[in-house]
Amino acid sequence: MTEIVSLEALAADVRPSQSLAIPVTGVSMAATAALIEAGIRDIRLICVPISSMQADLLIGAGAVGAIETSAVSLGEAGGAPRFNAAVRAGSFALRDSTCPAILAGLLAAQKGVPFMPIAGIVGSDLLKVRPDWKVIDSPVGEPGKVVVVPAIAPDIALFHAPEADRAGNIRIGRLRELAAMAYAAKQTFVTVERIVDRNLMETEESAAAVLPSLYVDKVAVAPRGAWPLPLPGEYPGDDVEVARYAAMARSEEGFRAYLSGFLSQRKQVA
Amino acid sequence: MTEIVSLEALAADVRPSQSLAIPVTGVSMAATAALIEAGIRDIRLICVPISSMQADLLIGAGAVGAIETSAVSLGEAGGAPRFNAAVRAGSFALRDSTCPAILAGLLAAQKGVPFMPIAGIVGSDLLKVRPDWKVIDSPVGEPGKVVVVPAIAPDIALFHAPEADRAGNIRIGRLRELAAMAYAAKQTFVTVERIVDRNLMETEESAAAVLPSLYVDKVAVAPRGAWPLPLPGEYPGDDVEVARYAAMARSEEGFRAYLSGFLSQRKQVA
Amino acid sequence: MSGERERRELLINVIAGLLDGIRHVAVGASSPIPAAGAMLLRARNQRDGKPPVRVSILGSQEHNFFTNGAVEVFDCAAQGRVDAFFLGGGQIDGAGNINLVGTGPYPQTDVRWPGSFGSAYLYHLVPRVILFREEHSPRVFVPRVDFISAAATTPEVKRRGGPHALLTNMALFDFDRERGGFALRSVHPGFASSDIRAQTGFDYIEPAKVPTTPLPDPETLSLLRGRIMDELAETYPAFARSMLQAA
Amino acid sequence: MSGERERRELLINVIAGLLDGIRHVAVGASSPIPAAGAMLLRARNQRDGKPPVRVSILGSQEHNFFTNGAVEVFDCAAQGRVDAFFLGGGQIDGAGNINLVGTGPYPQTDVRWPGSFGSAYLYHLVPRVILFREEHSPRVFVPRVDFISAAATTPEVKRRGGPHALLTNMALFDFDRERGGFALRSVHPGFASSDIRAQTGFDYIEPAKVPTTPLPDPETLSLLRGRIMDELAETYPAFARSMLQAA
Repeated sequence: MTEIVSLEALAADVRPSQSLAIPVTGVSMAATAALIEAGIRDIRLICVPISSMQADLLIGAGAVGAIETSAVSLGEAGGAPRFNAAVRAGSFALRDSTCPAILAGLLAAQKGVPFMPIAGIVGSDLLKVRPDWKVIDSPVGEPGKVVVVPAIAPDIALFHAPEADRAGNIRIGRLRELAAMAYAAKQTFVTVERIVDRNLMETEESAAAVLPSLYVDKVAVAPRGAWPLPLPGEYPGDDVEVARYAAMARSEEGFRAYLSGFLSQRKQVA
Repeated sequence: MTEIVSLEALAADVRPSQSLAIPVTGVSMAATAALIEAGIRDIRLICVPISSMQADLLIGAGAVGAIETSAVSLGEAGGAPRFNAAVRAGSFALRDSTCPAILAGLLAAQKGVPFMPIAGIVGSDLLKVRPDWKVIDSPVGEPGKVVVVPAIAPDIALFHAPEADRAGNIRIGRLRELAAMAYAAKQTFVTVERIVDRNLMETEESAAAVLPSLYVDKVAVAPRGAWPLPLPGEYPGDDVEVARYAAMARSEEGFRAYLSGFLSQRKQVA
Repeated sequence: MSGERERRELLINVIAGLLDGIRHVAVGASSPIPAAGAMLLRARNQRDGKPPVRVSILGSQEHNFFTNGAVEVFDCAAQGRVDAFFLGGGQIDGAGNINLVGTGPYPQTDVRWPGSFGSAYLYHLVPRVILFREEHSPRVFVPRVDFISAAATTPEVKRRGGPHALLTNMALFDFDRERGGFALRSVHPGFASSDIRAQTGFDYIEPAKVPTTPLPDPETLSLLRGRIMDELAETYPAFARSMLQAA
Repeated sequence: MSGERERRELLINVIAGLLDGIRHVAVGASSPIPAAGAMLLRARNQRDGKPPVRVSILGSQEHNFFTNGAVEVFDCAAQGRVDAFFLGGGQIDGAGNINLVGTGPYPQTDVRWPGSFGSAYLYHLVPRVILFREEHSPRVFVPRVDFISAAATTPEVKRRGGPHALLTNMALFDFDRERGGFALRSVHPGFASSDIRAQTGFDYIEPAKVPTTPLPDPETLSLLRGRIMDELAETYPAFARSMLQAA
């Protein structure tokens, strides 16, 4: 059953060397700050299917031992400076992917099968750098090559959502990749803007927007928990802040200065 | 783009020998009556993943040339009399399945892959009667046998839902198997209780309950269109009526009498 | 057994016992007795401060914890999030295989039943599958089913799921997955172990002295006739009414 | 070309032309010029009573027709429901392959770009992929990419998708999937075909007389500066502001 805990308690239950699935929208920047505060090390990031400032911050803070991603980018603010520097330095194990392959890997875990077939990909050098992906002859239908990717079952899925109810049901709206992460993961930790007293599963319409508590292990309240990234239906992204990060994080020192400010700002909100 | 048409026009666009995917909840009994009225023949039913009175009526009316299903049953009202009789008589091509295999086949079509792996099933005689299903060695991970089933891409998905908006977006609530049918099908026909003026995609919460018009070809209004079956959030099933059907449909003559009454009743509603 | 109500109460009580220790049980839409057993365990655990039990009733709006459509219960089982489930069968054989399709040569079976539903899948994935079939006769319990909808044991593949027990109107059997067969655990009041042998078409192991299936204790009866009846009435009104009529 | 606004308007107009005939185009979140091209086609079709055009802008709430999460655009492409898409590339080679990963030996590339995103998949599945890269230089247009994020042609598998055209600040190329290479279609005003040859690191076919890329006609310009600018302002406010400043 879902436990409602403090942000610090939630972060404390992410252990070194665990794999952590993170989304591109519905990002828990609040938990990211708490993880860095707690001095987390050697986490294996799985970006679903890409990441922006969250992965870059964790990488810059030295928390990441491995990363599987289809891209790390700050979007309109440009490339991800700490990711790019770490790739060049070989600071972590890098598993380049393509968006639907990460989603297919999670789907395989959701369905308890060892692999998932996926269209396309043939001809890409990703097949050379991902020996865990295979090209097989389709066992059914017309003869033809099909790429298969192995299941991805993260130790922990971590995201931010607008609301939880008292039972631990989470309103995710149409960000169904957040549900896909939770189905596939062994544990799911969620930060929310607020906890509401009504039952989010009450009507057929409201239930459609919900990840059931069945999949949710820990919930912590974190107002504006996605800031400076957007939370659909709640607030837009703070593009000025992301651009400020992009500029400062170009150098190691600039990154350190940004990080220290970011951690104190997040503390003030909490 | 979605066309809003009459129930008769919708039914007229289902042609003989097409495959028709139908759900177990969100059943368009209104379109079923219209199809029978129009004298449809030789349809290939795909039950997602089982059917009750809808398949039995179509079978009894002589409309079904083939059926793929995990079960046909009237639930608490007992076995499906016309289905059972037709199986014994060998009146159609029968493809017995198991619920998650039908859903996996649709998922393969949704993802444009020729097959989908599925857990379990090994040891079942279904593998003997479904030569299109294969048992393969997993191409990734630990050695082990895995069942794969071919993609199911129905010509038409047909269901009933509470509401459509003017753009053809359909509120399906949490009956996401209706969306799965539409993703996999070449065309999707929907009957609805009503058409609303508001945009169902307006908020993140309301959008979560919606199948977008992108997947919807035809919509027709049919009040109480699922009757006597239930429509979640709208009305419960009419168990007395289903039991009456179950009793009458035991004989061919009883079925004919029921059908004629059913068709005139559906016409009065429309 | 003294009457219809008592017969059902015994079955519900046995089911609650078979489910002891689980966190999540899924129940089919037309399975009031299994649902009542699950509700009884939930109520007992709550009363005794034991871990909470989640009861998912497929097809119910009230007891539906799912939001991803028809596939979710199957995915959920594959993820190891469903601890127990119930299956029946037109035929059940001594190896624990079940037949939901029909008798005689396939496809034009002499008798046709609805079909395999999710059995071929869930039997592999749910750790505690309880076979529940009220009719106890050689017609149902056969040496070998005519069609294997779902196989009980498959040494050729790794699986976490399979049969845990078989409960009928007359007796309770355990299933031994290593051996691939049933063992009589207890006989319900009013029957002798020779009745079971006579009415069972497959072979099974039997202890030298066969215990009698225990009746529900007074505390359980008061839960069953109070809270559980109220909970059942929401989802299975006809069943709840018939329980009261049988009283 | 006379100025920044005119440069962008030309590109937007060319894109609308490349999209002509499609029903559904998906556009990446940070692609205002492709989005404007799609919006221009939509507005023109509406004006001329032609079939409606659906423009999905990934990451936008306003122009998001999807309700099944991040996977839906990929599934939708696999179903044949996405007719056109845009891809760029840190490197693009003469065979139409694109590199979104980096230069030099993998994994510790000399220059690292964000990553392959969905390119390896969508290039196979979307019939009309428009390669759009404003910088036209030998650094971008190389004989052979250092890393193939997505391959343009793969005779070993059946595919419906692949490159349709390549649009830059200087020229427009068609892609021939049979031959697996580019052909210069037109050169933008202010450039000569020799400029294109000098700035392109890969070989391509060139007609004897290379046409000039047409400028938007006055009706198109009025749509662009009116309705399209309003529509863009909702999703790309910074871009719309910069268009007005460039005017």
